[in-house]
Amino acid sequence: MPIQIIAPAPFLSAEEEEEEFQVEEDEGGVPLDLDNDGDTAMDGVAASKRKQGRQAAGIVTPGEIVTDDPQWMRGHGTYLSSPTADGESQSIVSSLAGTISKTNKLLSIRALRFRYVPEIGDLVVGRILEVQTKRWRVDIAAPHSAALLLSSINLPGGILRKRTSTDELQIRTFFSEGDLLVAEVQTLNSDGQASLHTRSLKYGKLRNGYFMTIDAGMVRRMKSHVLTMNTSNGGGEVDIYLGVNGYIYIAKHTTPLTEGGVESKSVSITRLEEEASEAIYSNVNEDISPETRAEIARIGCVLRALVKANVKIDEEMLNLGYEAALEEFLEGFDWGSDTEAGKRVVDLALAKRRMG
Amino acid sequence: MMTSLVVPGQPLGVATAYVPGTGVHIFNNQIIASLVGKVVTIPNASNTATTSSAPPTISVVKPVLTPEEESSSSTLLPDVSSTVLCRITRINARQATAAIFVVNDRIVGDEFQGVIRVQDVRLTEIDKVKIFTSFRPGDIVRARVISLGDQSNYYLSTASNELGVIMASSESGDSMYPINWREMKSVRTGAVEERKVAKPF
Amino acid sequence: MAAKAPDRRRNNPPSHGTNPPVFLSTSLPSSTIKPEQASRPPNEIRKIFLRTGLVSSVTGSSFLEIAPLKLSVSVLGPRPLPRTSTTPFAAQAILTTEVKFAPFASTVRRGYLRDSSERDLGSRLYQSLVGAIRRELYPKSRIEVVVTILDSEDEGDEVNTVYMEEGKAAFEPTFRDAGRAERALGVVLAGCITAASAALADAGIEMYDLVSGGVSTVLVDQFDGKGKGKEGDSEKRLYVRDPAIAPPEGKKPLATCVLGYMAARDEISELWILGKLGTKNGTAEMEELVDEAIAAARSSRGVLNEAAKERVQFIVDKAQSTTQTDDTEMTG
Amino acid sequence: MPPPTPLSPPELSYLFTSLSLTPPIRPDLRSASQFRPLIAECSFLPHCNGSSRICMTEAGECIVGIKAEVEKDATSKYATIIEREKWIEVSVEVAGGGASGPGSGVGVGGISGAGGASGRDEGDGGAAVWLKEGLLACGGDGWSILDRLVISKGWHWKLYIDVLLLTPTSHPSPLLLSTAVNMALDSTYLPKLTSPHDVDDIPAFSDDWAISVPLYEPTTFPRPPISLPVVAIGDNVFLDPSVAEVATAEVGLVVTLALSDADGSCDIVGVRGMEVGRAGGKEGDRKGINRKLLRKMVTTCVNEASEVIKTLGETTHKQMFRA
Repeated sequence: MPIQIIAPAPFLSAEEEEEEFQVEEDEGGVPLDLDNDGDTAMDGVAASKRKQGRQAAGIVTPGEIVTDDPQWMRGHGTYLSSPTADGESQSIVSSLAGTISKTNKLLSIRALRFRYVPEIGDLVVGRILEVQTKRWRVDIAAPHSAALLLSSINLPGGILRKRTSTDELQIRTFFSEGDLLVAEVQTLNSDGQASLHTRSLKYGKLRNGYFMTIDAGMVRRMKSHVLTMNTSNGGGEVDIYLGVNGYIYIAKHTTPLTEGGVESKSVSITRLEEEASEAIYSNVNEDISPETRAEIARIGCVLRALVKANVKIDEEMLNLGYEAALEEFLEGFDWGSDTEAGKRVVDLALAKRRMG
Repeated sequence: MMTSLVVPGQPLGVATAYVPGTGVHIFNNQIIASLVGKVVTIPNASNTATTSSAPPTISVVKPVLTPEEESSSSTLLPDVSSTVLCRITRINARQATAAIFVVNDRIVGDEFQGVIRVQDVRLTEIDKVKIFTSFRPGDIVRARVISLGDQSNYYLSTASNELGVIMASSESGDSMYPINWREMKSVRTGAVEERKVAKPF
Repeated sequence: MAAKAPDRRRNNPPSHGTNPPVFLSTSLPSSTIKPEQASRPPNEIRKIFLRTGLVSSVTGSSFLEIAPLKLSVSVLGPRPLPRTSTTPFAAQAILTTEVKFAPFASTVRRGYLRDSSERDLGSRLYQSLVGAIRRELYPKSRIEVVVTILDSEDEGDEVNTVYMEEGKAAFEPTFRDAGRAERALGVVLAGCITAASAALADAGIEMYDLVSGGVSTVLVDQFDGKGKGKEGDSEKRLYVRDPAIAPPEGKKPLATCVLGYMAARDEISELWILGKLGTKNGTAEMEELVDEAIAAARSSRGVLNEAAKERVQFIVDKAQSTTQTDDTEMTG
Repeated sequence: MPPPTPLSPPELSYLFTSLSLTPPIRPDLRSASQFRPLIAECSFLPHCNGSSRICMTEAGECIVGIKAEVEKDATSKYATIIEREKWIEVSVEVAGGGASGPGSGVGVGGISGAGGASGRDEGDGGAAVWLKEGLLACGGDGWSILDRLVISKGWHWKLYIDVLLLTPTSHPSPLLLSTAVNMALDSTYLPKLTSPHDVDDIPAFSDDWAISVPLYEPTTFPRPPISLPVVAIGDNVFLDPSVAEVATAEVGLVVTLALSDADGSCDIVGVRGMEVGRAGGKEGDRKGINRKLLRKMVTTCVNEASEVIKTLGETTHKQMFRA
């Protein structure tokens, strides 16, 4: 079957199936069912959510009264209704379409879909939009493009080197339009525009791999957003840069080499000078074996399947998904011809997580 | 002579027998012409007596009738380290904008826009340079391309003795002659104006 | 060197007017040139008249005539990119192509604004040329190819009218030649490709190969389709290179193929097939048609090579001749 | 014109190598001739004679509405081909796109080749020209869709095919458009004529939709055409290329095919060059299609086409009868 044509169906996702909507046309608003969420299947997903102090109670829309119980404090995505004449207490009203989440007594609404809003310290993957005299404009899927200053990158020859006017003239040799990079959000200006930096060997130009995008909200914030996975089928180690902004880069694992060719994980600041050679801005890929390429593609498919099933991505989920994909499908399996393939992998991965 | 003309796509010989020059490219291990013109082979004079190691350079050159014709139908683009002649069109404190009309002694069909940034005017004492005392709109300047720059500008430099203003008019509109490397004098009034003057040949 | 700001918005004509080109080789007065005769064998293309270097204010130019088609091509550039903030940095030359029928070029008057078929021809021409130009040699610049069609054979004539008989229902199946417009445009496009290659060569823009255009049409006997003998009709197929707009007597066109062909590399840079080609024998029917179009393109390549060399040859000869003459008709 | 954000050189080189391998590794692990799944529905716009909505994961969404209006023939005695071809009007509009009034179009999968147009007239009707070309070329012996539009003496249906694209890229896949138009045409019904055909009075129609006539009879051939994009990278040929694959590809074609008889064999009704990124290759690499590659590319399309058309047709009819 070369093509699959699917009839349109209402969108129901793995996670949301466990959070059945409770549509109540009650004047008093959607009741906050705080003690029991009506979901008797206390499975791993719901449990893990509870651990994180969040709880979903259906979807609210802008203008919908969330609660008029004065014990709650209003958080993001809500506002207080104007006081009524009879002096009743103000209600908390949603200003977003999304799910209710509560942290202690704080009520906030998490939007169902949203653009990435940069925060200081976020690891992001970005693409150069424009080269300017002393800086680059970088697409990071945020409302504003981010800025990367020439002074915020590692210059070839080392971090301690003085920036010269020659570097300005050669700005295009570091990054030019279309180039991908991994960076950290260094500062935010008043209108939310991010300024990035790549002044660490962890950051910089991306090569040896494949780029994909997912919805920004689908990547869980983690301790580290650069994962190294030991793949099967002779794929070797693969690096996954899970940008908080939903941009993802999957590449063959590379270890920064010191002068002597000795692998070194922790590079002292003084040695950075030699480390940051011209090679960090190279546009030439290393040799990547077909096995590695196949595993990179497989990881990409796992990520897509997870996102499609509305399962948030973190290291655990990705590893489980990859394991599930290996178990479910033998080598050479044609994902493209089986639209259920992704769903089966996700179901298997979720089952694995429930079992711990 | 009829046979010496080639057209794009025409094979000129195996790639190993020649060093590719201008107007040719390599396809399927063959040197292929990319221009209409004459084939020119220049033997590479090796510094040693045994010349066998250096195959000749092969190029295709489009002959031109007159320099005028060449200038009107030029495919010339400025490149890094090209020497250009340009006319200053605008100045501000940071840079002078110029229209490039000669590249490597050849007139270009369309003028290219370049900028001379304040730090590229002079080789030494860069901090003291002021654009207003170096260039004026209308000056003809010899400069060197230092970068292809951004989408609209080529970056130019006059930071060398032989680079700078070569022709200028005074404020009153008279032509001026250079009196030293930083001043020019009006022919008629004798008034002296400041410029970054190119060393006359 | 006057400080005149160049007008970058439009392509300017020469400032001093032009002399109409006089082609010495045309010995016949124009009135005696007959339109296409039907006697041309199907595997022969019409005679092509192609000259380069006629417009002095542009980098390269050419003029092509395949009776009755007349068109001129101007190549401008490489020239600076327009100075707008939205123009991105271009590591290689940006090619733009524009095909415009003069308002008087066809039976039915055309407007001054480009219509969709002209825009479509422009993008076909772009496809044909873009791969052949060594664009990476010309960073930060654009190369413009402007084609003006001065005269063309077109579909607006009486022959092409469907006569709806008085008193008879219009939906009676009437023979209509649906591919007619495409055949006409195909011949124009092939001419544009060949002429544009000549103009690019004249401009001295480096190319991997010259691209020549070729057209072919496959026809069957008009009353063939009535029976069911579909399998056997391959014998009756007639392939015509560089087809005239009116099909031969009693024949019905099935499909037309137009292509841009790089003969030295044996590569098709642009392919445009329209019509009906069966697939009972795989792609054999299509391949046969394509091969015919390639053969047509090969034939025009010969003319293209000569035209591309002509002006350079003139310069070479002139440089060699010790006797200086005032002969300037070929200077551009 | 390059896509708005070009891919980086390492990305292109990675894709180029992966896709030139034997067997190739496509980023979504599809096999070379596998299409991406489509979500499709038809006859969902009550004000239209025919409509469809197609959704592709990466390429976006496409809504087609077909409306037929009764129109008097331009001249009573003569109708030139040009006049008759005006009976069908195709317009393609990109939602949220810059210049997109009615009649303006969009460069679809490089069909129109936005690069060919100089900056001052963007948004050419390339896609509309291409879609209409396929429809008109898709005729049998003496049969054309135009004949189906004749109502009676002096009167015809004017068919407006309006395509609305919701797409994240400026170069959506030709497959998206072509499948949507195919489905919409296949679900188009015209009211049944109740007045005699041979009188040039204003025609009268039955208002009973149950006896309306399909524009394309399900049992007669040819069926509405479909256009399959195909690109080549190295020795490999890929159907339904993704945006990144188009950017990497060396050459591309859009092959338009129509089912010609009940056995499921197809006719080629059109082939067009497709603008691709040519970004994977280097100097001296392939610049065009040689004959061997052409055969491979078109054969791949021909082999898959009847299956695709049949699947699409079945989906349409299933949904028609459900409604």
